[in-house]
Amino acid sequence: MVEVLFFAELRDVVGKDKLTVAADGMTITELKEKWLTSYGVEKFNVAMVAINEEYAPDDTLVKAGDVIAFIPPVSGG
Amino acid sequence: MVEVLFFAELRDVVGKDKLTVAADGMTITELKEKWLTSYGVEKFNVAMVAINEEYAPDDTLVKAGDVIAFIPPVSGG
Amino acid sequence: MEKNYWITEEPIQLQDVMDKVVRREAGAISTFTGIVREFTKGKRTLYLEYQAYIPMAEKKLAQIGQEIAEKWGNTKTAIVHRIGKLDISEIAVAIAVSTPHRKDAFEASEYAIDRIKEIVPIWKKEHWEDGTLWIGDQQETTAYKQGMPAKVQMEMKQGEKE
Amino acid sequence: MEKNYWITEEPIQLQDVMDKVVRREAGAISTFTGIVREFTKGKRTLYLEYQAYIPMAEKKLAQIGQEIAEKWGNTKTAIVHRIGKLDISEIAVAIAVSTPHRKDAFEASEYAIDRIKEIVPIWKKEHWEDGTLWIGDQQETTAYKQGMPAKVQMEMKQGEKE
Repeated sequence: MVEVLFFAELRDVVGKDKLTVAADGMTITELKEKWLTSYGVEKFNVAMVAINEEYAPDDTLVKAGDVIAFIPPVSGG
Repeated sequence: MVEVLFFAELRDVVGKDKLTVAADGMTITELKEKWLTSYGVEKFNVAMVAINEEYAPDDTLVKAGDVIAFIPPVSGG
Repeated sequence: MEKNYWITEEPIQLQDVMDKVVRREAGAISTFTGIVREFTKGKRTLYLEYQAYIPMAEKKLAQIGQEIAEKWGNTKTAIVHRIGKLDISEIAVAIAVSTPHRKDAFEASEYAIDRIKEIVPIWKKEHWEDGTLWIGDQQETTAYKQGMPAKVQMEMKQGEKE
Repeated sequence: MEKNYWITEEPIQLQDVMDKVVRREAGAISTFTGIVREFTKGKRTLYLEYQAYIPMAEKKLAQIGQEIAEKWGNTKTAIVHRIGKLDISEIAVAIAVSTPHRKDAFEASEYAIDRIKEIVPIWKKEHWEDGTLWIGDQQETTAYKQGMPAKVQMEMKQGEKE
């Protein structure tokens, strides 16, 4: 199982700040297709992904215990 | 009579922070020649002059009551 | 350990950030403070709400400090970003960089705020009289279509070489 | 009247300078702080002594604020310079500029410190282990041979046209 975190607009879209899903061995792309399409793909596709607090490309394989964060375009400062 | 102010190195050279001298109607250049040559001209020639707190060229005529300041190269900040 | 990069829910005091970078080799300190502006493009902001992915945001702030140290040498940097509800004129972010000479201090603190807007997972929600909106950085829209901003992609390629 | 440009013999608090430029239209504040550095070109400073032609220095600081307002528009500036004896890491000068957007704030505060070093009648005396020296701005040596610095000459010519 992996933990998936949502922030800002994505948190509003999903309606919660995290989900725990079965995605061990999947790529980020596969995780999105399996678990997140019901929330609308567009907003997830413009988001970055961080695995364990580091940016990672969509073809990265996730493993059990990973923390996956979807990071919409940032607007700090 | 005009008041002549000295700062920084010039104050050390002259040994006081001001002089009152008779220079009404003189240019700054004439004032320097008449009253300040004994302190060495070089250091006065690299200084700016301010009359009544505004920078002024050496050919400005001074009038009674003016405050003349010799301003060595500044080093604030 | 002294913490020079942090996210807080409390009001920010510029002095606290500055104090972290004072040192005997420094002759110049440049700070940047981002405060909540009332009007943006003619639209009136009532207040802002900031959210952060806190542990990652603090890591990324520290990374920016590290980048500055590598680019300019002999620097000391501190950065704090506030989250939660912020009223007009409250401080959202404060940066301080100390260097021996002033030119580097200005360049480095400007670099810091530019990088914050690129890579640090913090989001701003505008609260206007007629609605709310989570703001995304418009400059990065194109790059985001490819999955992540160009600046981060470059960085990841560099990281692969290390 | 609020005094935004002043010379002081007391320790400077950056917060005091910053507070003077906070306003609802501002989204960015850049500050510059000059502090006493221990080593300059390998030589150890014990402490510095600053002297000012106070009334003229305050006028010239205000003039710099006016120049900034003309060049960048919608700015608010405050500048304080300390005189007397200053120990290592004490603040000699602090500048704050607020603007709607950050680019202007950085440019304007850098402009302010550059101008201070050109036109404000303040002098620094170095106290080293083996002696003392009143410091002149080396960059301006050539221009000073003609009676006043090039930057001031230009300004006076502009003044004549007004």
